[in-house]
Amino acid sequence: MSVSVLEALQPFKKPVLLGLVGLLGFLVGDWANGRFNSDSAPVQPIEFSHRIHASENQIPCQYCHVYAARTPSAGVPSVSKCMGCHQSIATESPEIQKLHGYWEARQPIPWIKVHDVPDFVYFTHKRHIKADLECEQCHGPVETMDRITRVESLRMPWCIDCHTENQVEHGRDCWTCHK
Amino acid sequence: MAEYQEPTYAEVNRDVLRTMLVTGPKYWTALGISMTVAVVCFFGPWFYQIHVGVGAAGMNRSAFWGTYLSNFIFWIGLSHSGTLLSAVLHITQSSWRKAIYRSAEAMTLFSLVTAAFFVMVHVGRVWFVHWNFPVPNQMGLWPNFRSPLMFDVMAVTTYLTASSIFIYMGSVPDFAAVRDASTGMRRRLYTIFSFGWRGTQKEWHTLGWAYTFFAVFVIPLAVSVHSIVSWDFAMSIVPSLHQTIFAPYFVCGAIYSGTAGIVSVMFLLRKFLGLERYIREIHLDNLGKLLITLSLIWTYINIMEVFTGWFSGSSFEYEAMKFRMFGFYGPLYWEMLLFCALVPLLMLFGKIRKNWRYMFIISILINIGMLTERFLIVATSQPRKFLPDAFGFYFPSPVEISITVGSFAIFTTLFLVFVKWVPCVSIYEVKETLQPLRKRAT
Amino acid sequence: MSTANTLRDYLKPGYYDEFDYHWAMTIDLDRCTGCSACVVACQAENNLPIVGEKRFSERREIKWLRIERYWQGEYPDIKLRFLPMLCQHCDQAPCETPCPVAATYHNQDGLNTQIYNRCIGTRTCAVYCPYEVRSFNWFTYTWDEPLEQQLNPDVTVREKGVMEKCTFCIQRIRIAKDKAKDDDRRRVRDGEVTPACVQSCPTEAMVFGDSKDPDSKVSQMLNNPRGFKVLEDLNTLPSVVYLQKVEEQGHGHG
Amino acid sequence: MANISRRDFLKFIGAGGIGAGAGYIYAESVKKTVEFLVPQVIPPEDWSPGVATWYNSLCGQCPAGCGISVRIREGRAKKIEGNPVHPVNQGRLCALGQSGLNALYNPDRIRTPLRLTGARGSGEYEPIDWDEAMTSLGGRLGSMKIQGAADRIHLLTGTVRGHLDLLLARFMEQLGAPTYLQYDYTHPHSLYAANRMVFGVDRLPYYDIRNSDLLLSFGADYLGMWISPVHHSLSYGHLRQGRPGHRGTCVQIEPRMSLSGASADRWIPAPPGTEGLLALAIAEALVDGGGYDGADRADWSAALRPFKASKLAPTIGVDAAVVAELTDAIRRAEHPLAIGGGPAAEGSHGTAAMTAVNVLNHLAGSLGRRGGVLFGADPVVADDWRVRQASYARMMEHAQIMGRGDVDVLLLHGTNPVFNLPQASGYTAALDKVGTIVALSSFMDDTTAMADLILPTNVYLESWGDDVPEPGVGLPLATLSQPVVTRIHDSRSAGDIVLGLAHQIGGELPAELPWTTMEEYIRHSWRQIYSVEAGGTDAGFDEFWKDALRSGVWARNRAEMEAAPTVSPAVLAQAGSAASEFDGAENDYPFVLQPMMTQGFVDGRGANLPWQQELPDPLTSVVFSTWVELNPTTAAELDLEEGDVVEVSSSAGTLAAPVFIYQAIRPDVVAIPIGQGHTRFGRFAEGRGTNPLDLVATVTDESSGALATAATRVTIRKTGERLSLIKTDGVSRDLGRQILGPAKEHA
Repeated sequence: MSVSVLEALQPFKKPVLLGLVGLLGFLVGDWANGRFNSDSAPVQPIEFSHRIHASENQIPCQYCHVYAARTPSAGVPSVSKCMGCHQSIATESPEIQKLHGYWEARQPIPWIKVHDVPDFVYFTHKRHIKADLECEQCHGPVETMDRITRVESLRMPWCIDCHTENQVEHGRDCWTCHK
Repeated sequence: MAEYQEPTYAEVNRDVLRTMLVTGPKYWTALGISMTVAVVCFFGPWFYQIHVGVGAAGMNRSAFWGTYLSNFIFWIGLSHSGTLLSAVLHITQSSWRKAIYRSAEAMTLFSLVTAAFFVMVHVGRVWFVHWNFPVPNQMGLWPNFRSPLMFDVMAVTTYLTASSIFIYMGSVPDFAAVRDASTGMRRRLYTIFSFGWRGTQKEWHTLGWAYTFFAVFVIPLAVSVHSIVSWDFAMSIVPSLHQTIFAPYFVCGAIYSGTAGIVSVMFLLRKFLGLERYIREIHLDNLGKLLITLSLIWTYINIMEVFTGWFSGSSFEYEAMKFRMFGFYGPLYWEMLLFCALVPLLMLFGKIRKNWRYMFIISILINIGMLTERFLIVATSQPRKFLPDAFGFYFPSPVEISITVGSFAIFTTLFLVFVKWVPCVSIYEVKETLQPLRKRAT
Repeated sequence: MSTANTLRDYLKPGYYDEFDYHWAMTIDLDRCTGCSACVVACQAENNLPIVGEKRFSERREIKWLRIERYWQGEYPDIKLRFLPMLCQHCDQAPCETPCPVAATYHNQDGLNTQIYNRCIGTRTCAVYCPYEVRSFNWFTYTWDEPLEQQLNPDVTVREKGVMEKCTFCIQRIRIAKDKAKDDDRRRVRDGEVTPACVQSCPTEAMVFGDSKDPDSKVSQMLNNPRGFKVLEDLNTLPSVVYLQKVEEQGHGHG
Repeated sequence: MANISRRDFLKFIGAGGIGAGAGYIYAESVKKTVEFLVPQVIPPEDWSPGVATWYNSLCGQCPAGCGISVRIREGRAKKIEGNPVHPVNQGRLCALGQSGLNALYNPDRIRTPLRLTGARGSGEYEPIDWDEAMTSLGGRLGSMKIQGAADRIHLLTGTVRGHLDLLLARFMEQLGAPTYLQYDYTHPHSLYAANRMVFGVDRLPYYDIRNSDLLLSFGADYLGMWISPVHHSLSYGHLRQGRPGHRGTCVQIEPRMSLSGASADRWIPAPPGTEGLLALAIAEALVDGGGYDGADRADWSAALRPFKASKLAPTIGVDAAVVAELTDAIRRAEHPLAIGGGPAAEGSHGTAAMTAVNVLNHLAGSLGRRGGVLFGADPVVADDWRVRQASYARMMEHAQIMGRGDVDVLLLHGTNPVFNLPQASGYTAALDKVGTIVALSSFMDDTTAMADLILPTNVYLESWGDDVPEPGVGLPLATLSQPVVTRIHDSRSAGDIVLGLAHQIGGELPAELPWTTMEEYIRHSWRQIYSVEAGGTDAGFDEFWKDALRSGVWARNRAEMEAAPTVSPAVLAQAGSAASEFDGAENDYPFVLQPMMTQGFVDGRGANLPWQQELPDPLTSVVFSTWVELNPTTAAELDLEEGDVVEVSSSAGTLAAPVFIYQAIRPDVVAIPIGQGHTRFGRFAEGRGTNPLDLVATVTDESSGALATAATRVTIRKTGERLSLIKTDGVSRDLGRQILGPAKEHA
C-alpha cells in the first residue's frame, strides 16, 4: 500500500482546479462590471454637454462654477444661472425644454454627483485652485466630454501621491484633510 | 493498586489510537455542550456588542480596559508552559515529558487562538482590526511600530506559527501510525498529513535534528511573548503598572498558570481517555515540584510589588496599591494570594502531590487565582490614576462575564476536536521510553 | 505613507524646534471661576453628543473639557479650587506611542492629533493618558430631530468605537491658516485663532496662541512666574500651562 | 490535463460562469450610493457654500441682556457666541446663553397652534391653524372690549423690556385692560425697594466691580446668577489680574458657598438672615473708627450705635475681631464696594438688609465713584417695565382676582408662575378659575399646560425685538434682536401675534398699532431713537439701521453718570430691623432652607436644554437631579451619606431628594437647587428631580412685597431609601499631589 502524498492528493485535484477557475471568473466579472457598467459616467437628468459649453463656446469653468475659487465647494450653477443664457439661447432644443420645465416649476435640477470624494474628508476647491492646479488635473479633459466622466479614483492614495509629488506643505499630515 | 505493567509497543498503538478511532456518546455530548456554550455565551454576546458598540461591556471613563484584556493575558499565559515546557524538557532530555507534551502543546495552540479572539472582542471597531498588521493598503498607511500593542501582534503571531509548526513536526510519525492503522478517506488524509513518512533512518535523523532546533528556537520566543504582553501595561505610566518587574512577573505567572493548566488537562485526559498507563504519578510528581517552585517565585514578586508601592513613597503608587489591597476588590486580592501563594504549599507533601484528585483541585484553584490576578491588574490600576477628581470604578457587565465563560467553551471545543484528529499522547516517543520486549522476557 | 513619515520626523532630534507653529494655552486659575461656559462652548463647537442620563450614570459621558474640583481645608476654613482639564497636547505625549495604528500622533503644529477614521478603538491612548482627557464613543449617539441641525459641518461626527479628544479646535486653526494663505501671509496672526473655550471664557482666564512667536499674548503669559504644569514630574511637556491661584495671606487657610 | 471529459469541461464552464456572476454582483454591491448635486434655483446674494456668516442679536436666556453673535452655515444656526462689540458681555457668553441653540432646535417645541380638547391640564390638544386661532381669540377680546368687560382681561409675561414691552402696554391700554403684569423669579425686588428707599432711584445702579479693589458681597452670587453674571465675570477677571501688581480682594458673606464664594479670598458663613446686621456692624465700626468723615457723622454714629459688633457678635455669629478686620480692609481699600443679593436679599427683611448694604457703600464713600456704585443716565427706551414687575404680594392680589372668577381671559407669555410660585401660594388653584387661559409660548411648560389655547411663539433667535440691559454699563445703549434663522416651525413672535390681534379686534386698535409686523414696528421705533439722537431729523437713518443690524447694538459713545444721591441716617429707621424672621419654630424645624438658583437652570427655565442638563453643576458636579446639600457634620449627626434619600419638610410642604454632602455650607442650613421637578417641560426636563419652592412658606418682605424664599425652616428625616446621585467627580481632594501647583513655603 502506497504512502505517496501525490497519490493521496489525486481526488482533490479537480475540486481545486474548479475553485481556481471560479476565482478567475470572479476577477473577470469584477473587471467587466467596472469596464462596462461603471458608475463613473451616470446619465444626468439633462444631457448637459461640457464639450459644447467649455470647448465650442469657450466658456471658462468658473463662469458657471462661481464658488470654486472662493469657497471649499465648487458649487453647481443655480438654475437661474442656466436660464441667464438659455432664456434666449437654443430654447427649442428638447434638453433646454427640460431646463425650462425645472425653472418654471422653480425646482432644482437633481444632478447626479460624479466627483464624490470619500466621507470624512474636508476637501477645499479654493486651496487647490489658488495653488494653480488646472481643473483638468482632477476632473480630466472635461471640455471633450459630452457626458461628464470621472477619470481619477478620488481615493486617498491618489490624494497622497499628488501631495507627495508636489511636496505640499504638511500635505501628508492627517489633519490637513481630516478633522 | 496493582504493580504497574509497562505496555507493549502493540498496546501503545492500540491504546492511543483507540482514543482517536473509537468515539463514544460521552464525547459527542461533551462536544455538543461545549459548542453550544461557545455559541450562546461567546459569539452571541459578541455580535450583540459589535452591533451596539463596546458600551455593551462595563468599561467606562477612567477604566477603558476591562475583562477582555485581562482574559487575553490569562489565555496567553495559559499558552505558556505547553510549548515552552515541552521544549525545555526535550533539550534537557527528561524522558518523563514524552507522555504529556503533545497535549500540552495543543493547549498552547488553542489558548493562543482563544486569546486572539479576545483581541478582536476588545477593540472598538473590529471590522478594521486588520490595520494592526503591516500590510500595504489602499490608504498607504502603516501601523505604529513604536506601540507595545504592535509588538504584541508580532510576538503572538510568531509564537502561534512557531508552536503550530513545533507540534505538527512532532506529530508526523504519529500521523503515519494513524495512516497505517486506518483505511479509506481517513487513510488518505493522514497520508497527506504525514508527508509520506516512511520511518527510514534518514527521516528519523532529520526529524530529531529539526525538532531540537525548533525547541531551542521556541524557548526565547515564549519568554519574549509574555514579556511583551506585560509591556502593554509596563510601558504606560499608570501607577502600579509602570514597573520594571512586570516582564518577569508576567512570564513567571504565565508558566505558573500554564503548568497548572497542564495538570488539569492531564487529569481529564487520563480519566476520560483511559490513559492511566501512560500518564502516571511520575508526571504528576514532577509537575507538582515545578509548580511549587513557580509559586514561590510568583509569591516573591508579589511581595516585591507591594514593597515598591510602599517604598516608592509616591502618593500615586501608594494609593493604587492601597486600593488593590483594601479597596472594593480587596477580597479578590486576598483570594488570589490564598490560591496562588498558600494553597500550592500543600504540594510540599508527597501524598498530596501524588494524588490526582488533590492535584486537580489545586491546579484549578491556581488558575482561578491567576485569572483574578489578571483581572485585578486591569480593574484596580486605571480607576486610580493621577487626577483624584477623575477616579472612577469598573465592574464587568453581563456581556463581559458571559464572554469570559464562553471563551473556556471555545478552548474546550478546540481541544475536543484535537483529541480526535491527533494522537494526544506521542506514540513513538512513549515507545522510546519502554524497555525492549526481549529484555522484559528475560 | 503619511503616518510612517510623520513618525520618522518625530524621531528626529530637535523635531520640536522644527515646528512651524507651537500652539499653546494658558489658563489663569486666579481668573477662573468654574462657571463652565467653556464646557458648553466645546460641546457646541465640536459636535459632542448628548449622551443622556443612563450613559452619565455609567460614567460614559463625552467631554473634551471638564472642570475638576478640589477642596482645601475643612469648614469653616474651606476653599474650593477649580481646574479646567482638557487635552494638554503634550510634546512628549504618553498617548501617542502606544496606538498600534498611529491614529494619534504629534503633528508639525505641536498638536496631539486624533484621527477618527484611523482609530480602531483599542483605547490604549486613554489608558496611558495621565490627564484622562480622552473620551471614547461607547455607542453611536444620535440627535433628536431637529437638534441635529445644530451640528457643526466643519467637524466630523464620530461613530461607535472611536476615541476622541480636544483638538484645540483644529477646524478653527485650519480656517485661520486658510485665511492667512488667502492674503499671502506666511503665518497666522496672534489672536486670529481662538478655540471655542477660550473665546467664551467670561473672565478671560484662558489665553491661546503660538508659543513660537515671542510677541504673542500666550508667550508673554508663559513667562508669568505663577505658571505651572499639571503633573509636571511626569515630563510629558504639556502645551497647556496653568497660572496658580493667588492665595491671600493673613487669615483662613492659605 | 491531457484529456478533459465532456462533463468535466461543462463543470469548468459552470465554475467560471458562477465565479464571473459573483464577481459582477460583488462589484455592483460595493458601489457607492448615488449622491445628488442639488443646485439652488435662485441663490441668495449673501450666501456661499461652506462659508459661515455671523448675525448679531440679543440673548434671551436670562434678563441680563447680553449681545450675541450667531454663526450661520447653510441657513442653520451652528454656534452662539458673545457679541464682541456689545458693552455688557464684550464677546463672552455663559453656558446658558450658548445653550440657546437647544431652545431653537428643541425637539419638544410647540409646532402649531393648539386648542384644548380634554379637561384643563389633561394635555389633550388638537392642532388648529393660525387664522382659526387668531379669529377666535381676536373675536373674544373684541367682544369683551365692546361689552366694556376688558378689565377682565389680564396679561402676564416674564421680564419683557424694550419696545415689545411698550407694544404690549399700548395694546392692553387700547383694549381698556389695566392689568399687565410681569412675573420673573429672578427679579430682585428687595434690592430695587432698598435702592428706592436709600437712593430714591427706581433703577439698578451700576456696580463697578471692574475697578474696585475690595469687593464685599453680602450673599450676592455675582459670578453665578446675580443680575448680569457675564459682565460681572469680566469685571472679576479684571479685578483679579487686570491691573499689574494690583490684585483686588473679594469677601463673600453667605451661609452656603456659591460660585462667587468659591472664588472669593475669604468666605464668611454668617448665619442666614443676619447679613444685614453684619453690614451695619461694619458700618458702625467704620463710623466709630473715623472711617467716615461726612458732616452728618454724629447722626450716623447715633443711628448705628445699636449695631456695635461687640454687642451683635452672638446674633451675627461673626466675632468682633473679624468685623474689625473687614472694617480695616475697607478703610485701607481705595475702591471698596459692597453688593447684596441672594439669600441676604431673600430674607423676611431683605429690603432692610439691602438698605444696610447701601448704607455701608455710602459710609465707605463708594457712591458715585469709580470702582463703586455708579448711577446712570436715563435709558434711550422708556423703561417703565419695572412698574409691571409683580412682586409676590402683587401676584397674590392678581391671584385673588382670578380666584374670585373675575378674570375671563388670561394671556400668558414667557413666564412660568405655576413652577416659580410656591404651592402654598395657591396660585395654581386660582388659575383654574380663569375663563380662558391663552398661552403665547414656545414650550409646553408647567403653566402652558394649563392653557385652553396655545399660540406657539418664536424663540428669541427667530424674533425681532430690542432691549435695554439693566443695569446699563454706564453708557446709554440698546440691543437689537433680529431673526438669525428662518422660522423652523409654524410659530410667530409674540409681537406679531399682538399686532395681528390688534387688526383682528379692529376699532381704534389698528390705528393705534398700525404696524403689520414686529420688524416694521422695531424699525419705526429705532427711527425715533435715531431722530432724538440726531436732533430731530431721520436723515441718514438707513445707514444707521444697517449699522445697527450689523453690530446688533447701538450705544451713545459717551458715558453719562449722575451725581451720587445723598443718604440720610433716617433710612435705617425707615427700613426697620435687618434681621430675618423665619417660618417655623426652631425646635420643630432645626434647619433653614435655602432654595438656590443654579447657573444651569436659573429659576428652572433652562431645564429643557439638554446641554444644561448634561452640564455638571460647577460646585457639586451633579447632573440630571435635585439634591439636598448638608454640612458633613450635620450629615454625620443624622447618620446620612451621599445618596441617602431624605424627606425635607416645612410647615408648607414636603419633598424627598438624595443628600449631597457639601463641604462649605453652615451646619444649620439646607440648600436645594431650583430648576428640576417640572411636571411638564419636554423630554429633557419632565419627571426629573423635585422643586424646592414647594417647601417655601409664604413669608413676605413687607417693604418690597417680595417672597422671602430664604426664610423657611425645615426638618429632615432619613427615609432609608438610596438614590445614587449622578456626578462626574471622583475624589475632590488632591491627596497631597499638588495638582493645583507647587506648594508655597508658607502654605
